[in-house]
Amino acid sequence: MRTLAPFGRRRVQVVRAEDVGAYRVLHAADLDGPLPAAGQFYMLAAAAGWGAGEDERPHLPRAFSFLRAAGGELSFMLEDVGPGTHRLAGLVAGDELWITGPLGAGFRPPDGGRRALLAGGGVGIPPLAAWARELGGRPQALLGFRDREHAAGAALMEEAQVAVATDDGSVGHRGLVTELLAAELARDAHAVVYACGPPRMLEAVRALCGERGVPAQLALEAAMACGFGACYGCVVALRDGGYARICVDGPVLDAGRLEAVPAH
Amino acid sequence: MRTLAPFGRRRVQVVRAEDVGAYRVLHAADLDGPLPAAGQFYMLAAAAGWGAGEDERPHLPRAFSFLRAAGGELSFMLEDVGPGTHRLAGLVAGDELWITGPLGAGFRPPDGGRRALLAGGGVGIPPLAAWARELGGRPQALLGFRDREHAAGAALMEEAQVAVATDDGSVGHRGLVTELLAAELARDAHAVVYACGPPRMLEAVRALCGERGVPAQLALEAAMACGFGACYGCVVALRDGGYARICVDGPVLDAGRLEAVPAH
Amino acid sequence: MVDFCGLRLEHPIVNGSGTFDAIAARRAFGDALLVDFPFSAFVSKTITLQPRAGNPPPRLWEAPAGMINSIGLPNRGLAGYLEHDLPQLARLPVPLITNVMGSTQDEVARLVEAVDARPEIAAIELNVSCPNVRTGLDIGADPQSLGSLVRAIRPLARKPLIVKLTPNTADVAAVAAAAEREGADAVSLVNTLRALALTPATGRPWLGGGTGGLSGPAIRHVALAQVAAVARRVSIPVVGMGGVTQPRHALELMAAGATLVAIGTENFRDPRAGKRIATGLKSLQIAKRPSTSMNTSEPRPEVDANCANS
Amino acid sequence: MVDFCGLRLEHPIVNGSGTFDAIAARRAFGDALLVDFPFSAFVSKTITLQPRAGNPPPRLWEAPAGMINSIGLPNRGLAGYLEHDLPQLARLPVPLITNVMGSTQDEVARLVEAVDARPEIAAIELNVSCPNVRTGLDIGADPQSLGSLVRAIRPLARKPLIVKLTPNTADVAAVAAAAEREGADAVSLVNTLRALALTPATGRPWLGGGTGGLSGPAIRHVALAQVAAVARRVSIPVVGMGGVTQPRHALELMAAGATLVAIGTENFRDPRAGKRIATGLKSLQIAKRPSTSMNTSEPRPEVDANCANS
Ligand SMILES: Cc1cc2nc3c(=O)[nH]c(=O)nc-3n(C[C@H](O)[C@H](O)[C@H](O)COP(=O)(O)OP(=O)(O)OC[C@H]3O[C@@H](n4cnc5c(N)ncnc54)[C@H](O)[C@@H]3O)c2cc1C
Ligand SMILES: Cc1cc2nc3c(=O)[nH]c(=O)nc-3n(C[C@H](O)[C@H](O)[C@H](O)COP(=O)(O)OP(=O)(O)OC[C@H]3O[C@@H](n4cnc5c(N)ncnc54)[C@H](O)[C@@H]3O)c2cc1C
Ligand SMILES: Cc1cc2nc3c(=O)[nH]c(=O)nc-3n(C[C@H](O)[C@H](O)[C@H](O)COP(=O)(O)O)c2cc1C
Ligand SMILES: Cc1cc2nc3c(=O)[nH]c(=O)nc-3n(C[C@H](O)[C@H](O)[C@H](O)COP(=O)(O)O)c2cc1C
Ligand code: FES
Ligand code: FES
Repeated sequence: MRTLAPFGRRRVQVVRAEDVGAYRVLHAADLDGPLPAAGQFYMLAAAAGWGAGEDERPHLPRAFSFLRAAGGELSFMLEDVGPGTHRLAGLVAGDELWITGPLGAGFRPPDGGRRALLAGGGVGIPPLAAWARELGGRPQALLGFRDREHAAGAALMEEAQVAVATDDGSVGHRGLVTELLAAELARDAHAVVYACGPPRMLEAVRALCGERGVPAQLALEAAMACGFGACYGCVVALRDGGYARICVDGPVLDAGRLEAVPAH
Repeated sequence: MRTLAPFGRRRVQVVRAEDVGAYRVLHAADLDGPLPAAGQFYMLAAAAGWGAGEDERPHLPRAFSFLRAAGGELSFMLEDVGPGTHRLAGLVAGDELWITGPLGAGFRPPDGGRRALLAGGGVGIPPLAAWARELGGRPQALLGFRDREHAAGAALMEEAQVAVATDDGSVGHRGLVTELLAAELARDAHAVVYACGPPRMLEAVRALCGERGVPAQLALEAAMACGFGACYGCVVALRDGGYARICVDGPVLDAGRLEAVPAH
Repeated sequence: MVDFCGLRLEHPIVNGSGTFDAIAARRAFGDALLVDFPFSAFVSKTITLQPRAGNPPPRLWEAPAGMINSIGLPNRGLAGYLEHDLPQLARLPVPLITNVMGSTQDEVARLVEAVDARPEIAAIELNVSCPNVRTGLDIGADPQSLGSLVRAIRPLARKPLIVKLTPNTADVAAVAAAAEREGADAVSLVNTLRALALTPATGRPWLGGGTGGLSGPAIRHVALAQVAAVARRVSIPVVGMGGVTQPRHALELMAAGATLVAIGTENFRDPRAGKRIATGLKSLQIAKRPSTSMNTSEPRPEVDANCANS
Repeated sequence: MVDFCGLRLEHPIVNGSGTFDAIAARRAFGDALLVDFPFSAFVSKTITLQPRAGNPPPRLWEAPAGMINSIGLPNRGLAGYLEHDLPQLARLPVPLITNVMGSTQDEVARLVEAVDARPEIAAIELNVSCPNVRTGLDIGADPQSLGSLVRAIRPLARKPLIVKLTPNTADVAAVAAAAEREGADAVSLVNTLRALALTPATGRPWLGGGTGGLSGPAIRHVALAQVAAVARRVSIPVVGMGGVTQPRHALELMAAGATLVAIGTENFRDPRAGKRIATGLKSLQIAKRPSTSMNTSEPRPEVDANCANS
């Protein structure tokens, strides 16, 4: 599922920005941009003030999955983890962004009458939320978070039935989302698992689905310089040897193609 | 006239900022900073967003004469001519600045019963305005500007009797400030000329005072990396050979020490 | 139109090898890429005799005003390139320059011969920023060894031969002169500066490949110095690159003596950077022609070798 | 306390030669400078045998994440230094390291002898980033010529002799090894990278000196690569510098093998940077000791010379 991007970056305006728990949600006006497919991403850079963060960074744009795309408005959800996300998290209505996208290949629908089972957490929510909307029928989504503040991000998964797990038990199940996933698969393993989240969580999902023989599509992350296959920087090692570029061959890859989800 | 600077840069807050004609005036709270002497300057850098301008500049702080210093408040007047002044001109109340200073040596009072005659223009106003205040008795100040919008800056010379010249004649005398200066000196040459302004204007003042044998003190400018004598980058050639560092030997130098005021 | 080694190019802006993958870009942007192709010639990523998977990740580090890469020259190898990539690259609307690298003279010879035989390819760029197996230094770091390499392979190519120099050397102009003497038709520079990034938590190298190469605005003025030094020494055309993000940076490289200017890292920030810069350059050239005409009769910047540090 | 060639230093942070003028700083900041002196040893600006006025302005160009300087080594000359500067520098609360440069072996010899004779001076730093009159290359660019220079002057100095290497070379580790072999007590690096800035309007060199030297964060990762390469090759102490603005940058240079870290361009942005970085470094070292201990028995970053550009 790949929507082609207009060639080149374009300058768009932030029309709204709000905090949702530990996260920042940016809404940008992308009136003539195409409709992206769930799991695709955009390269973002603030039009002003890019490059003035710690260590004179960021220089390169940053990759973000879209959370929602409708009525000429693109929404992103991000967490401030470094100079790029910090700068983007500081943007307010009226500020401008450079965006390139949609990029990469998104999720593929379940086959063989399997049900869609979404699993993830943290900033893995956007592709899953977009996919739930695209699939329709309120699929089951299992989301893991650090704590209550982060769990607030679950509210962004509007069009799914959400079960939450938190490390500290402050919301929902105390423990890992993979525990919820194991239970769900025990109940009914005729599913395709769609997952996005922190590397360790994705690796656990990959391993679990591997054991259970359940097909899984993982939306992967890696540091990216370009997002369109130019730099060969964003690779992940494949089980059959060699590497795939996450930005053009992914970000969504079949779990079966990976030996493991790398830590970074 | 040199007030020592506290060792190191300090972080201060912009308490007010307004436009005056073509110029931006910044007021910063420098509660425990010492009282500077007229003609001294500070090295300024925005605490945030420094380095994100064109060509990933500015990296270094920028030198600015103080316009006013009273009640723990420091005021600067600047014109947006490049990435550093552009960033500073965008600061508003609440934003923070790194400042180091006061630096350099300021003006020395007239001797031999000569009267003080101030001449300059553009962003040369701050040291002259500070000097007029320090001298008291509303000395005569001759100021040159490009046009009406810039001439509005003359309002910042509160404690002097101001005569204005503009290139386009939109305000005051049509022509150069040196024409006003020549007339003043013809009337009464028993003066010390204190000048600050664009290089070409300063050079004309130097030449005029040289011919007339009138002592002049020029507040010079140069690109500076440090402002405290560390880099040897800010030099001006001396008549007797060698160079002076404008930041520690100046910025105020006797016109007689120079062969000419360099274009940059 | 710009003449470069007999190639007639629409404008002076090309891409740096390995900084734009036209095949992948076509997958991302579709035919819009061809309609609005950003470069006047396309330089393909370095190919080697055998296929290479490239270095283990991480391959990228973001540096002040630039980036460090340790990609490791992943490529399908000569045969794979000719079979899979070339047919697609041949469909690009601009001439194709194929960049090759070998770690032995024999490897380079076989690459050059095979590439020279293909009509779809307009010119050959020889990447000599690879460590000599004996010395560990880049082959391109030493005038002698580079000279003998060029002497050996020059007869094998009828197509224009561009030697891409390494900046990791004491006297790049001497290396360029050796390439010219042995028959290179042009030189291109700069390649990336050797750099190291350490993992914040451990102090161990961040990049899977150990060291990497620094590129982007951080190296712009180093590139300008090397291009000026080379252009004053040789009379063959120079392809200048290093940190170009704006049309005026291209104009400066040309003022320093470059005939063509290549865009590298900036492609990552702006996929259409080549077109943007080519367009802006044209207006600048009209505005500034006197001071920056490419007419080589006009004096190149005097860059006397005074103490660099002073 | 840090031991460096027998000098007991309060902490590992010193200044880069020519980036802090303690005499001028005293005029600007008064005795506060001495109370809170930012460096554990003071490195004075390069002095030459004869006085030098320095290069004509402009001497500065601001570059992406750094700056280019072409100061031209202004100094009072040996006699003037000993008479005017030394008495004032001797009053600093830290050991004094005097940096010297000559364009001939004889000049260097006379400088080293005279400096070595002064008890106020704790160590000598030899700046070899000056062009060899014959080749035009930096004397420090070539292991042979540097080796013979060090061999000739080493016997003239009883004080610790630090050789300050130039980064404008193909193999800085080989140069460092030559210095060590001929008896240098330590090496310091990096000096500035040769760079060029052109006047926007004219395309002519901006700097009065023609070319200049690039410093600041832009060169940080190039410096880190060179320091790591040198530290793995030699066993004498290394003074690392290049683009340090934060304590963690100093820690990284130490993880790469530096015993001392020098602050250069950052002094211009923050006159107290040395103290700020020394203090921050101490907390980092307590926090991170395992991974970044300066114990040389622990493995230095593996920086295999793979293709820099890849
Ligand atoms: C396809 C895709 C989709 C994504 N979607 C989202 C999303 O929807 N929401 C979201 O919040 N995030 C998303 N991300 C992650 C996001 O791109 C990163 O969090 C972001 O790039 C971090 O940039 P930064 O400058 O804030 O932090 P950085 O410091 O650049 O990155 C943080 C990590 O990078 C490493 N690092 C530290 N310094 C450097 C350096 N100098 N150079 C290179 N690496 C360094 C460290 O491992 C550090 O933990 C996505 C990533 C990809 C690839
Ligand atoms: C003692 C002193 C007092 C001053 N007082 C005032 C004051 O009160 N108000 C005020 O407005 N200004 C004042 N100035 C001038 C002010 O410091 C400069 O205008 C400012 O530094 C410009 O910085 P910028 O980044 O805005 O523009 P820059 O682009 O840094 O400077 C503009 C000029 O610098 C040159 N230049 C262009 N690019 C570069 C580059 N990459 N590197 C180096 N030079 C370059 C060009 O000549 C250009 O015209 C003072 C200067 C000094 C020395
Ligand atoms: C990610 C990346 C990959 C590169 N791959 C190659 C390559 O395969 N062959 C080559 O000759 N140069 C390669 N280069 C060097 C560039 O072609 C160019 O010389 C260098 O990046 C300097 O230009 P810039 O500062 O505009 O990026 C690569 C550079 C980058 C950043
Ligand atoms: C303005 C300036 C002047 C310098 N003068 C000297 C000098 O006289 N002698 C010397 O050995 N190095 C000199 N250097 C080089 C510095 O000591 C240091 O090696 C270099 O700047 C890299 O460190 P940095 O990136 O922290 O500035 C100078 C550097 C600058 C920026
Ligand atoms: S990010 Fe550049 S190839 Fe994937
Ligand atoms: S600005 Fe550094 S010496 Fe004057």
